[in-house]
Amino acid sequence: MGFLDIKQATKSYGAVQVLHETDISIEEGEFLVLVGPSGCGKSTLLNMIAGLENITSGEIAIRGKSMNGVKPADRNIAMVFQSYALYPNMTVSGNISFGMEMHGIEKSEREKRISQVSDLLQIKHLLDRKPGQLSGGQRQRVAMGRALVREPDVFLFDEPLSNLDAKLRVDMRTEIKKLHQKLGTTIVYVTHDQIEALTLSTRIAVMFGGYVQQLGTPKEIYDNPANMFVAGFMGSPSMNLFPAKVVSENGQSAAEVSLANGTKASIPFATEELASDVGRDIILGIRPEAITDRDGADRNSQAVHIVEAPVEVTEPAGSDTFVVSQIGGKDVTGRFRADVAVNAGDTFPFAFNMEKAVAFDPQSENRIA
Amino acid sequence: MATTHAKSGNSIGRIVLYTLLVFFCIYYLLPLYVMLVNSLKPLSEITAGGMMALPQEWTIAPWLSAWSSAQVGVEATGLRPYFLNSIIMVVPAVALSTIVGALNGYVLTKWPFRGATILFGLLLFGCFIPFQMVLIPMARMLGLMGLAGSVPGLIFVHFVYGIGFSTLYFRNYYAAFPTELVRAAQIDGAGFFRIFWRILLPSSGPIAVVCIIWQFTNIWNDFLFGASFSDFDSQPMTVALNNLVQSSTGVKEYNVHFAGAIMAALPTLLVYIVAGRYFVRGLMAGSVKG
Amino acid sequence: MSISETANPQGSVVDRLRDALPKIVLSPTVAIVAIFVYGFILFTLYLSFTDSRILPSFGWVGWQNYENLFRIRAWDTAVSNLVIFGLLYIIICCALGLLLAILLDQRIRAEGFIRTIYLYPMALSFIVTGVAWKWFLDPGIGIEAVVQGWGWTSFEFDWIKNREMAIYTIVIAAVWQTSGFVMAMFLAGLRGIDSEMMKAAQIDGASTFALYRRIVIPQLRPAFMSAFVVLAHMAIKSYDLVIALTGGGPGTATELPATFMYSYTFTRNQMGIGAASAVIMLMTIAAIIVPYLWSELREKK
Amino acid sequence: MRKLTMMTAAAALLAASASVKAEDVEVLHWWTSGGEAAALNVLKQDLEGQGIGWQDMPVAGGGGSQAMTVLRARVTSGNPPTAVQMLGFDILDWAKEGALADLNIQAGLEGWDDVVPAALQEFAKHDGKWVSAPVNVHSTNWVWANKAVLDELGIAVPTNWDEFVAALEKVKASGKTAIAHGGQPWQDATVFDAVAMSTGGPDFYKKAFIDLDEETLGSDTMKETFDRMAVIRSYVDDNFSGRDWNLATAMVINGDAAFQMMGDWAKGEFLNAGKQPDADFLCFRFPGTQDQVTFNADQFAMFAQGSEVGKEQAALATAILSPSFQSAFNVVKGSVPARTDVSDEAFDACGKKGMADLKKAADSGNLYGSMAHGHANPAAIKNAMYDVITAHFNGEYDSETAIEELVTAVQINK
Repeated sequence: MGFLDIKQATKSYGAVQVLHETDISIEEGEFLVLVGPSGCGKSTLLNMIAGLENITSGEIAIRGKSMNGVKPADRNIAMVFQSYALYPNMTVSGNISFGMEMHGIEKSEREKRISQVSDLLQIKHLLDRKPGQLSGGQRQRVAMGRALVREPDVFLFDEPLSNLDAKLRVDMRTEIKKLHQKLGTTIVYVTHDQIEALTLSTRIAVMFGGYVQQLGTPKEIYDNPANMFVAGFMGSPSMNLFPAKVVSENGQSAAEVSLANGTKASIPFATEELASDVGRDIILGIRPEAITDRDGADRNSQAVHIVEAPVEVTEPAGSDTFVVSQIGGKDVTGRFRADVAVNAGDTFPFAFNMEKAVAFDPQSENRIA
Repeated sequence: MATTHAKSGNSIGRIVLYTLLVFFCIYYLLPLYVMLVNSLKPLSEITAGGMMALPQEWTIAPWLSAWSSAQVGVEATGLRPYFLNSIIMVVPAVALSTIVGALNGYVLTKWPFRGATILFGLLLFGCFIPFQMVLIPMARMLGLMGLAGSVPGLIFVHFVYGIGFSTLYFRNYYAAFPTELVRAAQIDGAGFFRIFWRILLPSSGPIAVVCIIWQFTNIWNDFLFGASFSDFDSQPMTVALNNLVQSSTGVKEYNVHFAGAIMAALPTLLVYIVAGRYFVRGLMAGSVKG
Repeated sequence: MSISETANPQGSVVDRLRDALPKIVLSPTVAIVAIFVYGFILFTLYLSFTDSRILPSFGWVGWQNYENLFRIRAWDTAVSNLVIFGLLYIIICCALGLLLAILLDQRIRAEGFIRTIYLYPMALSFIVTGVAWKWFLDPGIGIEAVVQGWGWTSFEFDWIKNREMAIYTIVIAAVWQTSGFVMAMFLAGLRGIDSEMMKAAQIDGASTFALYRRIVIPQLRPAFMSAFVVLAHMAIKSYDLVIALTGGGPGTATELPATFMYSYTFTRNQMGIGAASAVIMLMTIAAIIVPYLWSELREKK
Repeated sequence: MRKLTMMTAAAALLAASASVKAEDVEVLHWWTSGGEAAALNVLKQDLEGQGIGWQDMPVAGGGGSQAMTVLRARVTSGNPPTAVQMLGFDILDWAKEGALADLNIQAGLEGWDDVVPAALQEFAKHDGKWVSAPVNVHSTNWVWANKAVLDELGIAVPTNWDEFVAALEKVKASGKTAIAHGGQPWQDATVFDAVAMSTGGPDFYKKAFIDLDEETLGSDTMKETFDRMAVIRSYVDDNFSGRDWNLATAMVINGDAAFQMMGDWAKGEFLNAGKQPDADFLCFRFPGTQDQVTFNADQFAMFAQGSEVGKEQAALATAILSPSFQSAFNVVKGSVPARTDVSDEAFDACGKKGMADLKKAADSGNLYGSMAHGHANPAAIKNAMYDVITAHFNGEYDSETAIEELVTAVQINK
C-alpha cells in the first residue's frame, strides 16, 4: 500500500464513462504527473482525488484511509488551480489565510505561517494587495502560498503554469521542482505539457481516452513507451513512427523500410526479439536524437546503422539541425549536429541507433519490442 | 472598448450625432417636463390651456397639497402617510427576493444537479404569468396563511413573483463566475453558505444593483397587488396616488395630480439616478451574456 | 461539479444534510413556484371549465366558456392587437435601443447624464405618466394643438382618437418607457466586445457602418435574447399602459388580452370566460417562450 | 358555489374577529374627491360620536370597478371589509353568495320599506331581507345646458326628439359644438339609456334592458334608437374619444358647447365653477323622458360576520339612512336622497327638481334602473351592451349590425 492509492476508480456521467478502471499508487514524497491531451480524464481524476468529483466506483485512499465520501476540506489536501482561483475580494494575506481560518487555526498561528510562506515565496511585499493588482507570476506564487500554508498531505496542481508566458513558465517550473525537493511533499500535478511532465515528475501517468496508457518513471515512459500514443505524445520533437516490415537479413532480423526515392533499405534490429516475426508489418518507433549524422552517432551504441536517404527539409535550430526525410510515407526527423553540411535534395547518410528503436503492432498499437 | 474606432475628427458627423442625442433627450424628457411644469402652475392656468407653456405664476402649493393635504380618502391626508407604507413593504420585499434570487443563482450554477436546467426554465416561465390571473387564488392562499390584508402578506406576494427575475439575473451572472474559486474555497474548508457569503456575494455588487433596481421599480410601481392585498392601514403609495388621480367626481386638480405623481415616482427616479451608473456595468457583468 | 451527490452510506446525518444543502436552499423556491405559479395555472385551467361568475364556483360547464370567448369580437380585437403591439413594440424597442446604444458608444460628452435621461422612464409607472401621455396625444391640447399653434395648421396627430391608429399610440408610449432599458442592455453588450477585434476590423478597412453591421451587431445576440425576454414579458403584461392611455378605446380598438382578461374576470363578473382567456394567453406565451427557453438553456449545457 | 360561499363566510368570520376591532368599521369605497369625502366625513363623525372608529379603505378608479376587484380579493382571502360601497347588481350578486348581513331589524325599526322607492328596494333587498343601506339616488337622464348659449341662439328647452335635433342643428350652424360628450363606454351608454327611453318609452325600456327580451332587443324600435345615436354622434365634436366626463362638462361651462347628457353629478362641476342653476346653466330631463327617471343608487352593503349583524354595522346602516345624513350628503354630492321623505330645504333648484321628479316617478311607476349604471341588468350583460353601443357610436357597426350584436351579447352573457 502506498501513500496515495487509486484503486479501480471509475467516473461516469450518466451512461458516459469518462474514466475507466484506474489504478495508481505512489509513495510519500513522490511527484506524480498526470499528462495527456485535453479530455483524457486527467483533470477528472485530479478532482476525484480532491473530492470535487465523486467516485462512481472504486476507491481513493490517502495514508491508507479511504477518502470516498470525505469532503475536500477534510482530506488534508491543497490545490493550485489553472486560473489560480484567488478570491478577488480578499487581499493576498486574506487569500492565504482563508483556508486556515476555515479550519479554525488561531490568528497568531495563521500570521506566523503566512509570514513563513511569504518569505519562502518572496511575496511578503504583496500581502496587502488584491489579486487584481498582481502580475501573472505573482498570482501564481500567491496561489502556491495558499496551498503551502495548509501543510497538506498531498498537493494538487491543475495545470498551474499554462496561463504564464513561456519564459515565466520555465522559471516557475524550476521553482516548483526546487520547492518539491526542499519540502518533500507528495504532489499530484496535471498538465498537458509533456516537457513539464518529464522535467518535474518522479512518476508519470500518461492518460488518453479515459485510460491510463502508461504509468512509470519519466525514463521508462520516454525510452519504453507502452504504445504508439505514449510514444507520440511524450518527447519533443515527438518520436518518429513509420511503417516497416520485419525481414531476415544475413540471419539477423531487420526492419525493411521504403525510402522516398523508391528504394528499400533494411536496418538490422539491435535485438532478436522479433526474429520469429519475419514478414510481419510493424510500426517502427525511433526518437529524433537516435537518428543522427554519421559523426554524431552514439559511440557507446552497438547498433548504429547507416541508411542513405534523400533529404527533404533541413531545420537549423541553433544547437542542432533537424533533418527530415520521408520513410514509409512518413516524415522522419533526425537530430544532426549543427555544423553538418546538408541541404534539401541531397541524399545523405542517416545513422540509426537501433538500440533506441522500438516496434509497435500496427493494429493494437501496443509495443511488441 | 467598442469606442476606439470613433474618430472625433469628423465634425459634421459629430454634429449629427449630438443633434440625434439631444432629439432623443427631448423625446424622453417631454412627459416629465409636462408633468413638472404643470405641477407648478395654478389650476386656472392649466384649464386655460397651453400644457407646454411655462407657468406664468409659479407656485409650489400643488406640491404641498399633494404631500400633506390632498384628498385621497375620507381624511385629507395627502400622500405622506402612504409613503411609509410603501417603504416598509418595498424594502423587505426587494431584499428578500434579491437574496433568495442570489442563493438560487448560486445553487443553480455552482451546485447543479440533474434537472437543474429544467427547473430554471420552469422558474423563468413563471415570470410571464399575468398578475391579473393570480389575484383570486393568491387572495385565497394569503387568507389560508393568515397573511390577508397585512404588510407581510404584500411582501410575500411581491417576493413570490420577484424570484423569477432575480434568479435569472443572478444565475446568468454566477454562470460567468469562475467555478474554480468555489472549488478552491471548498478545499480551503468553506461550507455551502460560507462560500456564498465570503466568495460570491462580495463580488456580486454589479448584478445586485441591476436586480435591486428592477425589483424596486416593479414593486414600488405595483398597483394591483397593493390595492388587493392591503388593508386600510397598509395601502401603498400607488393606491393613494390612484385615489388622488382617479377620483370619480369633482374638480380634477391636475396640478396636484402631477405633483403627486412625480412625488410618488421620486424614490424610483432616485434609485435610477444614483445607481444608474452601476446599472450598465451590472448588465455588462452578467445578465446580457445570456 | 457535484459534491452534493457524493454517495456516502456511512455518513452521519449531519454529513448528509450538508450534502443536501443546495437542494434544501432551493426547495422553498421550488415549492413557491410549484404552488403560486403552476398551481395557480392549473386552478385557472380548471376555472375556465366552470360556471364561475363573481367568485370561483365549481359547476362544470365543459368548453362553453371557450365557445363564448371566441364569439366575442373584443377578444379577436385583443388578440390581433397583441400581435400588432407585441411585434412593433419589440422591434422598435430593439431598433431604437440599439441605435441609442451605438450613438452613446461614440465617446460622447456627458454620457452618464444622457444615459440616465434615456433610462429614467423605466422607473415610472403609467399610473404616473399616463395623464401626461394622454394630454400629449390628445389632439385638442397635445402635440397637434401645440404644432398647430406654431403655425402649421394642417398638422394632424389624432391617432389616439382614431380606431385604426390608436393601438400605435400605445406602441409610442410603451417604446418610450422601455427603449432606454433596452439601450442599457445593448450598451452593456457593446462594451463587452473585445476591442482587439474592433481594431482588427478597422485595419481590414471596415467602415463604421460595416463594422457595426458585420462585426458588432452579430455579437450582440445574447443582448438581443435578454432584451427579447424582458420585452415579451412587458408586452404580454401591458395593462396599466392601456388603462392609463385609452381605457381600451376608442370602442374596443386598443383592447389587449390582459385588459380583456381583467375586465371579464373582475368588471364583468364572467370569471369563467376570464379564466378561459387567461388559459389561451398562457398557451400563446408558452408557444413563444418555451422554444426560446429550450434553445437557450440547452445550448449552454 | 355554495360550498365556497360557506368557506368564505367562515373565513370571513374568523378574519373579521381577528383583524378589525369589534367597534370599528372598515369601509371600502371609491369616494375620494373633495366633495364626496366631505360628505362621507359626515358619516364618519356621526359614528365616532357613538364611539365607533372609521377605518378608511378608499380604492378609486373605473367608477368603482377597481374597488370591486379589491373586494373580490378581500373576500376570497377571508378578510372582507365591514362595509362596502356598492352599486345595483353587485349587491344582489353578493347577496346571492350569502355574503351580506341581514339588516331587517334596522330596516324595521326605521321603517325603510315605507320611505325608500320600490324600484330602489329591488337593489337593496334580497329574499325579502334588507342587505344594504342606500345612500342616494342619482338620476341619469339629465341634459345640462349653457343658458347663455341657448339664449344667444334663441333656443327654448326642447321637449321632444325633433325639437332637440332642431336645437342641435342651430348650435352646430353657429359653429359651436352642439353636444359635449366624452367617448368612454359608460358615457356612450348613459346617452343611449336616455335615447332608448325617449324613443321607445318606459315599457320598451323595461322589456329590452331589464327583462332582456330578445325580440325587443332586435326590434325596429331598437334600430331606431341606434339611428338616433348616430344622429347624436353627428353633433359631437371629433375629439370626443376617451374624454373624461368632467372635461365635457367644462366645455358646456365655458360656453364651447351647448348640451351635455350626463347624470346629476355633473352639477358639482357647474357649482365649482361658480355657476348658478337656472341663471348660468339649465338642467332638464332628456327630451321625451320628462316623466321618467332612470337612476342609479350608491349603497353600502354590510359583509356578514356570522349569524347576526354587527353592532357597528347596524349603527352605520342606521346612520346612512338617517334623514340628516341623507340631506347633508346629497346636497354635497349633487344627487337626491334615497328616502323620499327628506326635506328639500337645503337643496338648490336642480336638487329640488330632482327630488320632486324622483317622488313623482316613484309614485307613478316611472322610476327605472339605469342600464348604463348597472341598475337594469348584471355587469356581464351591461358591459356586453357597452361594447355594442360604443362600437356603434364609433362607427364600427351600422344600426342593423348593432341590434344583431346586442342580441348576441345578451345570449352569451345571460
